[in-house]
Amino acid sequence: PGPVADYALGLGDDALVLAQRLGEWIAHAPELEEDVALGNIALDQLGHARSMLTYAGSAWGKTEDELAYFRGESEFRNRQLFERPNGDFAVTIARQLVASVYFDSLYTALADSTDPTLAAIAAKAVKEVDYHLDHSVQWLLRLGRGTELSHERMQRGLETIWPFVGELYSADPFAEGLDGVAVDPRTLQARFDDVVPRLIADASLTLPAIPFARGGGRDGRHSESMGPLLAEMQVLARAHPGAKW
Amino acid sequence: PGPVADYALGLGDDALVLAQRLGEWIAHAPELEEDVALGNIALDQLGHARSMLTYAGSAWGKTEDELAYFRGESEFRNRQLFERPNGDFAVTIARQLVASVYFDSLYTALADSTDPTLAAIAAKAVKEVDYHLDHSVQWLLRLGRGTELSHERMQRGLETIWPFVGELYSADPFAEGLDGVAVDPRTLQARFDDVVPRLIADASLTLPAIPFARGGGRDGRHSESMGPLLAEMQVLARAHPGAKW
Amino acid sequence: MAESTETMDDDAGAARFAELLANEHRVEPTDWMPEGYRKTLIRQISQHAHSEIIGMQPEGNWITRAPSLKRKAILMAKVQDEAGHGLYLYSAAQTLGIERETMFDQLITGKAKYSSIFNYTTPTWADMGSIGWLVDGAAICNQVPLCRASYGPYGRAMVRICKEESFHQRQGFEILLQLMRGTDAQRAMAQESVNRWYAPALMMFGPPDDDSPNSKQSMAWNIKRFSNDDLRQRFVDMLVPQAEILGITLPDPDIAWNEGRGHYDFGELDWAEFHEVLAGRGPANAIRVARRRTAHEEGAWVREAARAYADARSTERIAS
Amino acid sequence: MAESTETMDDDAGAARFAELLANEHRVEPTDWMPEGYRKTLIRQISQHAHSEIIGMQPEGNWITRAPSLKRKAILMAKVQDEAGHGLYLYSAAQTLGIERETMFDQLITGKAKYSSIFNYTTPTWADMGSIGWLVDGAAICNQVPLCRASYGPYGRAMVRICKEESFHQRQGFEILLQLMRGTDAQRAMAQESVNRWYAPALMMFGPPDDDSPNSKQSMAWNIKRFSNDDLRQRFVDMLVPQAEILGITLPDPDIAWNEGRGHYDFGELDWAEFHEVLAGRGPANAIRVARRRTAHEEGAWVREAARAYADARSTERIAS
Repeated sequence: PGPVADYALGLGDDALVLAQRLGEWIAHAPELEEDVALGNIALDQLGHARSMLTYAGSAWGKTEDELAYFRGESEFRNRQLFERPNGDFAVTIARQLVASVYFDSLYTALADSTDPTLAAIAAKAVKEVDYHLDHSVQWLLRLGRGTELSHERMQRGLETIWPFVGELYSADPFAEGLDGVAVDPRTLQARFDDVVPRLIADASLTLPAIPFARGGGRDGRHSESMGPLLAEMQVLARAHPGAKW
Repeated sequence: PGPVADYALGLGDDALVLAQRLGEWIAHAPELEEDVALGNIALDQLGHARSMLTYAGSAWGKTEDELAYFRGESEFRNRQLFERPNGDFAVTIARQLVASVYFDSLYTALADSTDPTLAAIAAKAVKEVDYHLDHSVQWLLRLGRGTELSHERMQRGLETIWPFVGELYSADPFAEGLDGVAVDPRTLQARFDDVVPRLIADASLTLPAIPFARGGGRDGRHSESMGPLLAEMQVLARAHPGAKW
Repeated sequence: MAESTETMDDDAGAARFAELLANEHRVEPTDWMPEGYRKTLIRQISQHAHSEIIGMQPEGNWITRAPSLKRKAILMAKVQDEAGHGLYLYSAAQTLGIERETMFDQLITGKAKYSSIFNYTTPTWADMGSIGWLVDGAAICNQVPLCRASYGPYGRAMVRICKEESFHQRQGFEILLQLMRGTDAQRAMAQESVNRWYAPALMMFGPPDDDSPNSKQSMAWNIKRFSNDDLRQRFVDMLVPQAEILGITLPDPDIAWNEGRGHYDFGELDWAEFHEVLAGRGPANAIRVARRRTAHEEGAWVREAARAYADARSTERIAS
Repeated sequence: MAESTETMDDDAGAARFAELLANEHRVEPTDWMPEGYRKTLIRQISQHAHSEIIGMQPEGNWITRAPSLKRKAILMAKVQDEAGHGLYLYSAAQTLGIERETMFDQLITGKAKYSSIFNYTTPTWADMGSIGWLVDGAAICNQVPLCRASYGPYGRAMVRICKEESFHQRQGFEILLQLMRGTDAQRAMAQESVNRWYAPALMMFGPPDDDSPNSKQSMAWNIKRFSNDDLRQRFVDMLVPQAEILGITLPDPDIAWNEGRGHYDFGELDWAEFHEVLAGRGPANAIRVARRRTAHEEGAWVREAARAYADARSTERIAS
């Protein structure tokens, strides 16, 4: 179970860190409906994270909380997109669009995994991610085609997030040797190329032409926003080692 | 030395927490000159904090770092003004204006303390605070009288900070019984009333009429911004208990 | 002419309204109702909505720091429920002829009231337990009778809200129970938190009956069903045995079973404190409204974009 | 008429310029200089300024988390010095007839280059040590000869900057020394950080000489004094004994004293990596410029207010 656990941990970290970022929006959203919507997405992501971390931890005799609260920055494997700061609402929507397209194709493929736990988690998650994708697409359209200001901010939002797209579709080192069990993210690229440029064009926006950042999240390399995110997330748990909540 | 140490700790925490907030501006300021200026003020405040914490700690056999990094939120005694988030530049200027007027009158009075250490720290600090006050006043004028937008934001900045003014000039529980050694902040109120309304009027702004918040910082009661501030400030030191840096 | 029609309608309406109340039936939006009844309801429902919205903040404060993933999920869901409650209550108030924007504007400009309890802060995780157990507990005591409020949309919203609130209260109790079964530091955290929240929670029922001028009319209109003091007594009677299960001490030395009354006696509350917070001098009054206002102002461009897009779409649809 | 005057001036100027260089004198802003010289200097000085400004970020990242108050103060002062260096370098470039706003605009629109080293990230505190020891160390090797650069304002700015940089380098060394004398975790943190920064620091001297097209002209103009490879060798020769004092291992198994050359040999560098980062695909390229641009855009209203106020004041003064 070792290799599958390693793979599941990476997916779990992606979802956990995104949930943490989305959680920062609560009571700050542009309207109450968005407090609810972003909260929903955060909750779903947190649910996916818990399933994956619990599964990963079961191989090592660790709980989801031991994994979430007692690893250091270099032990987190999430890809860097998910740790990007919220920025303004347009940046959050850009990040969520990219994340949702990715999760949608990932979980669709993973639902056919020969590993029954991964397949079950993915089958449940994909339905939720469909809703997240729809939410992002609706906002992409509204902001892209709304006002001059919103158009400009949505374009800037895409540009802010764009460098982190490449890493998502690069090889996952923990997927190697797990044919039929794990999904090679490179196989999902075609779907991104098929869907996203069209969505961006529909929203009267321009596909950014910006080089991709290096990435390395799966190997524990993170951007400088990760440290403060973890400091806040882990502070209470670490102040009471061994406590139950 | 106990009571004096308790008093010094409160003053040290005020300066430390303000320095921490100002430090968040670095590389984010509206112009490079302000990165330098806010950095200068932060450094001065940090210097005052270190002097006060070192002095307080000397009574208890504790270092400045043990006090700064290994106390919990309820053990911090800073008044709540200093922990207020930076907000936009106008909020920061409003906070700094209020802080500088307060420190200026406090250190002027404290320079006459019968406690030679406090007197020496204050005599050095007051010169630096003069510069901080001048910096805030200049920006108050520029923003208050600059453009319509800056006027509006500066007014809002004052209103955001105003509720935390009252606590500064309320009795300091640790100054009690230290006549001649400590400064009773209530004796400084007249100076505030003399200076601040005039400065605000000069900047074509309106003195806010907003009730004061309850305060309680000296007793360890803080606003909800304090927890995340400490989580970030203390995270590394706490991850390596007993280490030297 | 128009006037006399109205008067005729008024007379018929008033009779019908009185009959509805007498029979404990619901008043619906299309029914005639006295202006005072309408205004009282708008005030009460919108204040309740505002309280839900502002109430998101003290708990939202711990979402990023929740000490376990399970608790983080529960807390996120709870804060989200509060936003949902705010939304249905605004809808209920809208049936009385006030716009949501008007109400929200009253909130963020500081003109509207909301429950003072949310002007207290949450410095520790245990406050998530105390808010659930004490604040939601008090809210339920207040709200269960409101499920029978004479105004239909309000009563029905309250049925749904009460169901969720009682779930929240149980979660709060569980947070405290877990802390009380935990380490010394956790037990101390729980006790310290309950010490801070107990009296403010008791004050949530409002001032003593002698001092509560609007209560009588609200009771006549079948909006309010029990007096402030009755509700407060009911709450204390509920808390005492629960505190025993928790092993937590309620910070009132005067609590004692009164065999004669069949109720627990309890000490005087510090109403000066209540009025201080009500007057804006609580620990967080200055922050709560400002935060929501900032979120609203920073989100203005988003809402404008959504409106512009919707307008353009409807123009397209008409044109096509 | 105007043209022939210019030509006469050009000839006289060129002779005077050649003489200044030949005698190792400084060229001053009012002196005649070839357009290429001016352009090269503008490019080099503004890139250096940009590097100081962008270089604030990787270290600024640890100001709020510095593990002792003394280190926090040193780090704040250092990052502030970098802002100061940026400011004097912009001033030096301005003497060549370019506006600071133009340069800054080139920076935040991504048109201007800055040192690629600042596109690496600082995930650990030990990186504050590595940046001081390795990055500032390499900068000093590069910059000490620039104190003798033929262009006066640049050379003089470099004198001041070098003094502060060598102070910064010592501070970085001290951070690492303290870590190496500390706990196992601290030692591991120091070694891991040096492993990441060593090669990028060596690449700061630019590509190998064979591959560095602009170097020759810069050397002829007394701007550059040593070749990239010479400077790199000098740097390695300085590092090896310092690493021994630290007890840290430089991550290059080919490092060995070469008695014949009187220098340390060292391994090939991965220039593909260098070009990747230069092309924008480093760990933080996307973040650095965007952050400064965001700060600039969010601060626009502040700068506008300052201008409006200054304008109004000067009008007042004229009127009075």
